[in-house]
Amino acid sequence: MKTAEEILAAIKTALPEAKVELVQNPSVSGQHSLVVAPEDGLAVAVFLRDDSELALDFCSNATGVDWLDKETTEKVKATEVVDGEEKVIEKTVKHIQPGYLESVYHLYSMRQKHGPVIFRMRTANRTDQVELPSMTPVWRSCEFQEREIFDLFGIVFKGHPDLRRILMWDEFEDHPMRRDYVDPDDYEYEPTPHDEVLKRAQEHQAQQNEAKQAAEVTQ
Amino acid sequence: MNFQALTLPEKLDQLFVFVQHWIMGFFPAHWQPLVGALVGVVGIVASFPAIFALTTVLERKGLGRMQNRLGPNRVGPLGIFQPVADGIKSLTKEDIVPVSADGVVHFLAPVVLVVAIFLGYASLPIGRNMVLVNIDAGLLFFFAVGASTELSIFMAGWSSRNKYSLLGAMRAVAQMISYEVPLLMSAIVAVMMTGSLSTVKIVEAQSGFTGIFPHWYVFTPWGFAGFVLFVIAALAETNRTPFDLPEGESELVAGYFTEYSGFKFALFFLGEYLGMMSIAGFGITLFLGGWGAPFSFLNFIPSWAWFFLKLLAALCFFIWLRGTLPRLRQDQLMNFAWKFMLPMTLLNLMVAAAWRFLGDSATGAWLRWVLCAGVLLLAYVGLGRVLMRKQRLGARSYRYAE
Amino acid sequence: MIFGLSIAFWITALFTVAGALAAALLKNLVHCALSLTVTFAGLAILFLQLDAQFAGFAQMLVYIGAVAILVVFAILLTRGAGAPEYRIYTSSWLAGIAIAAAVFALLAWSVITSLPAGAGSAAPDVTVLSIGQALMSTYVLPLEIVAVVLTVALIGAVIVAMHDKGDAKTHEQKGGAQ
Amino acid sequence: MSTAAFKSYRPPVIEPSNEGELLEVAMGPHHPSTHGVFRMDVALDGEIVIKLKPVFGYLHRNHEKIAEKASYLASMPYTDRLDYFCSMTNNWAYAIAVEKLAGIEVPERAQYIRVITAELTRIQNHASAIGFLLQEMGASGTPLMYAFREREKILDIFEELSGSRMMCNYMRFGGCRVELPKDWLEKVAAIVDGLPRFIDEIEALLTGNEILMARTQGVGVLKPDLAVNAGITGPMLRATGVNYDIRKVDRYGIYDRFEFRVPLGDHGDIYDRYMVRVLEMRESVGILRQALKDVPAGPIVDPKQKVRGFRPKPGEAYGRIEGPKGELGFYLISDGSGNPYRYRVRPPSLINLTVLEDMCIGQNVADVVLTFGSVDIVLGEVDR
Amino acid sequence: MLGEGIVKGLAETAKNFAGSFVSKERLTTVQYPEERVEPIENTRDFPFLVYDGSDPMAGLRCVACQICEKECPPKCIYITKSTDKKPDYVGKPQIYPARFDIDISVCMSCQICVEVCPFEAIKMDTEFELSTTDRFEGLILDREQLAKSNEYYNKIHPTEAAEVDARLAEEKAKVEAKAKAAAAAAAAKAAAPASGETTAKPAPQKDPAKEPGA
Repeated sequence: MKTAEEILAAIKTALPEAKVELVQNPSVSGQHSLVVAPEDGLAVAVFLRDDSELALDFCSNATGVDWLDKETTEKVKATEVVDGEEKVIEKTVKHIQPGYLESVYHLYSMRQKHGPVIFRMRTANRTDQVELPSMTPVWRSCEFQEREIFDLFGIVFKGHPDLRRILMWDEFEDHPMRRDYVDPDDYEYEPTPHDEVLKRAQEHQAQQNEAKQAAEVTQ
Repeated sequence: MNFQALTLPEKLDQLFVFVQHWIMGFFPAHWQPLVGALVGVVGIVASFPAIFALTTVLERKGLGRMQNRLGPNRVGPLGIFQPVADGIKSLTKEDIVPVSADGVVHFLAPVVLVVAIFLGYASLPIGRNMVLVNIDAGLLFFFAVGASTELSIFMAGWSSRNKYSLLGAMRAVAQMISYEVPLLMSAIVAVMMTGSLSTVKIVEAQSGFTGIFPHWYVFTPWGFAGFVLFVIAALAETNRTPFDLPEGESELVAGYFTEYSGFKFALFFLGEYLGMMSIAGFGITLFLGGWGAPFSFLNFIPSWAWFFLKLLAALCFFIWLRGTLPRLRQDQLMNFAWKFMLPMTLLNLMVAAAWRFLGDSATGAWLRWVLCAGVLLLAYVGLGRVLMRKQRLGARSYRYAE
Repeated sequence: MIFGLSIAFWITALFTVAGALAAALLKNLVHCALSLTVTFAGLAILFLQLDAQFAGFAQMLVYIGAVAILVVFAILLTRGAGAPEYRIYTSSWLAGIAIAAAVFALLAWSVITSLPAGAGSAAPDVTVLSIGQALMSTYVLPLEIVAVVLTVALIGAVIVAMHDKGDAKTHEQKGGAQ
Repeated sequence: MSTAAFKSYRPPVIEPSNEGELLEVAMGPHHPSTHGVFRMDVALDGEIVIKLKPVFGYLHRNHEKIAEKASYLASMPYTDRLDYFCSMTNNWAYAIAVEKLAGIEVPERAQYIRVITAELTRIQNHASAIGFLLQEMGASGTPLMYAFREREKILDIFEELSGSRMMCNYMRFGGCRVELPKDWLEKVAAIVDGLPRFIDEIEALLTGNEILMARTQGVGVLKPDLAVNAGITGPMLRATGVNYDIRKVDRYGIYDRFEFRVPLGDHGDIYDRYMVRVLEMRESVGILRQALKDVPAGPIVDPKQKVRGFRPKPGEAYGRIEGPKGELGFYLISDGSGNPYRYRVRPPSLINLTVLEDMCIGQNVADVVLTFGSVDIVLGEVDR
Repeated sequence: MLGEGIVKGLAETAKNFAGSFVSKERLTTVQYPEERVEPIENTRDFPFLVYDGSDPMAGLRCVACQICEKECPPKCIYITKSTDKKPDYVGKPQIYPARFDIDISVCMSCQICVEVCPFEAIKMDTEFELSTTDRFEGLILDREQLAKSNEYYNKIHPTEAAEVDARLAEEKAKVEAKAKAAAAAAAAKAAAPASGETTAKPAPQKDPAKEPGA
């Protein structure tokens, strides 16, 4: 089994234009991953699958990860002219690292019996540019898993043959696995001591009733 | 015949006949045939559903035992009143008719089914002198009436307006029509040998004994083959495992009676079991000597008891099969009917004819035995092999990776 | 006895005619077919009343067991089970009446000419056995010819209905992505 | 960047015959043969399947979200409920993933117990899978009842060990939860001794049965290359002839210490799936015999492991095992807090369903039910 | 082939049929209300609260630390802390649960609460016949319903309870020794003229080893 670095080198030699980076995994598991630019995703995937030495013919796991916008504060020393004097002032600068959605593929080789090679792609942001190339044409096993990512995370896979919701119902609107997903408050009421839920449900019900009444009035 | 003049076993044997005559005696002469028929009908209508009730318990308990379970045992001692409970339940259950169903046909279907099946019992000899109508063409009557059950099944499936029902009904009808041919053909050998379509005559033809062994048709090569083929075709005719695809719950929910509930469902259930019993009864009549005793020294037991014992045994066999076998697929079922059953029954006809013409002289008897058995066995093995090989079926060996 | 005929006959006849009428007048084709079955059953019973057991049972076996089923299958396979809008009274009713009258006349003529001399004389005792013997001796050639014709028809039907094997070919779509 | 043509797998396309229209049947969600709430939208041409779309999610409870809101330990009982037939192996897979993430060592004794429980789980799962398959075939539940009879013994053993028959919640990060009860190993040995007889019984009842052969041989065929590409794992993959058993490949736990073989089929049809399961049960009995012989003494859980306040260092790990139904994997991302940042289950049941359409197209409806049954899924895991 | 398989299968079911009349192995049904399976010691169903002594409410070991409430995966435990304190089984004043409800319609019997409890106060019951006609209130067990004596615990889980008792006894001995030492020290201090009050604040109980079997 090649190390992640060697695989990266192999990709670089085979596909010189491909933008691939290595992301180290600080955990003891030592499963480092390759981050591939979405536009090169398909080519790299095909290479990984069809290369005779790597032969990563088995995509075991495909999943999404949601990384929220990260706010980092940094203390910056700057010299500023204050009252005609040059002073060194410490300022905290806020950086907002835009969040992104990520699709992660765990690749193994059934022929060579090695793995995993972790293959990731990242969207530009979490809101409107959420398209990634689908790996389903390369590995059929991604078919349902990508549908699931689409359903639960909202990543739109281009080239997926049948991109529909899979676990949630078709009319469902949000993507529940996103980190900032808020539970709806229209639970069916079951009188448990979950008073919070009860309160929210009752409020919701009241709102609904009001809306209904308002609708009736307007009619 | 004078009842008093008979010996005790004979009295027992003719008990029901004399009861019938005794009741008839109360009525003026020109009413007597009608009353006699009515008494007979009442007897059949009372006894076979009772056996049906018994069979349901037996089936559930037997299946339970085969599956290491107890089966129903809560209603009454050993659960024997389970059918009563089931009956009350199905009577009190809401009778649901789908909105889009064709009400009249939906209602008529179970009724027609049960009536047609009951009609079949008319020519079934359940004991010495115990047949409702002894007609020349008794067997033909049975098959004619049996054929009309298909229509009620179609009615049920079609009127329910349900895809599963319709599919189930189509399957059932196709299956019953296909298997009617081998059923008839396998029964014909017995007719050929007896030279009569009369069920009574067929039984009488088998009533002799050699030593202690009876002259049942099943103990001849053609009879045995005919019997096996008849049983298979009967299983298919009555939609029993392994031919129970019309109601194959894993695909079709409940087949043609998916949309039936309450008492109509119970009627279907009843019809199914009555059909099973009547066909088993005819199988017994044709090949197992009807009401004849299996050994000459057991002749003292009344003939009707023998009939019912054999019927019970046949039902147990049906249950046993149900507990063991998975079901076939529609196309395999059809293939089996046309590619295996039909050639085998045709061959069996020829074998039976040969048997008849080879005669039963001392040397001929031995020769025809070997010849007929050999031909049938050869055909069975050959045809079976060919069919299995053609579908590439067979035992397999498996390899291992270390 | 009414007009020298038994009550049973009248009941059966009533059912037979009612079935026939229903078969002609009902809107739903499946209902028509089912009504036709009632007619068939009535006819079979009429045969039995005449002590023609074989004919009666054969009527039941063939017409109820097979023809009726064939009819309903044909209806289902060709038109679906819905109740299409048909007008019962069509413009060609004149022709219909003419044909019906012709058929009736033909039947009546054959019945009248074949009546035995003395009405009510005992019917000849026709048992299944005698029919069988007649079929196997006197009429063996016609029987065989009919059998051959029917077999040919059967085989022909199978060939016509045989699935064109080329249709159900599976196309495995492989390679050449997007 | 454009890519050259590469091999891609899609379900076969059948041209419907021109006679009549297609019949669309929704098999499920309430259908006797769907193992729970599962729907197959089937388009039929006569009785031939032209199109089949599996629809699920009826049992969806967002297990992953629940786990991301709960502590690492609190997810352990939820893993029981994924594939409720195999809670022990589910526990193990999760434990392996966490152990990889945090670098926890598992004591020897716990390893042996894990193997024993996992192999018992495999046997009972395969037995019931065969039972359900035959149920689908209309065998009045007899094989299922025999399977349940044996399964009951195994579940009793599990109850003695963990307190619960099905929801064992037995494994912990770095070992197992409780010490073995007295005489437990002897009881297991007694049960294991009885198992070959049970497998013989099932085989006598089924393997040679002509009807079973007719129903299963050549039906629901899966080609090995498609199986690999579609990520099929477990007995279904090995029935196609691909030699891939994670017990052999990853040698997780202590599977490298046991002698066992991996049965492979050559046809990839339902019969092969059935036989591979039967043969795997036999191999599992072999593993159990070896494992039971030398269970060492010692601690059952890494004594350094805390019950509360488990906070692995940031990072991620993917741990997988050969579950009875296929590769069961857990993918965890830790951000250093007490609950996982990302928790993902790789459900073998769901992914094995990918090829259901491929296997069913062109077949009879009756075979759809069988093919579906031979995949051996549990909806609790498919829907999560 | 050719039917042998079917015959073999028939023989197998016949064997089971016959066997069911003679062998317990082939008739495994236990007819539940009348017959019962032997209780299995490790069985767990729903949690209960252990109390010592005779008064259930006074003897509750629970100190309302709310760890179980927090750790409970389905969140079926509801605890309200008391505002006052009362002596626990070692006589030390402790907060007690003013309300301790478990919604057993939500509880999934996972035993996490037992594992995380540092006070051996919550244990798993083996009682499973808890059906009620009221599916809401009837399935929320309050602390009165949940409290069960240590003797009961000893009865249903003898091995585990013995270990727990031993551990607690050890703790108690330790605490008492400490208290004694503290008292002695206090006495010694009291002998000295100065400060009066040093409450013998017993150290909070250490987290006892969690795996009951370890």
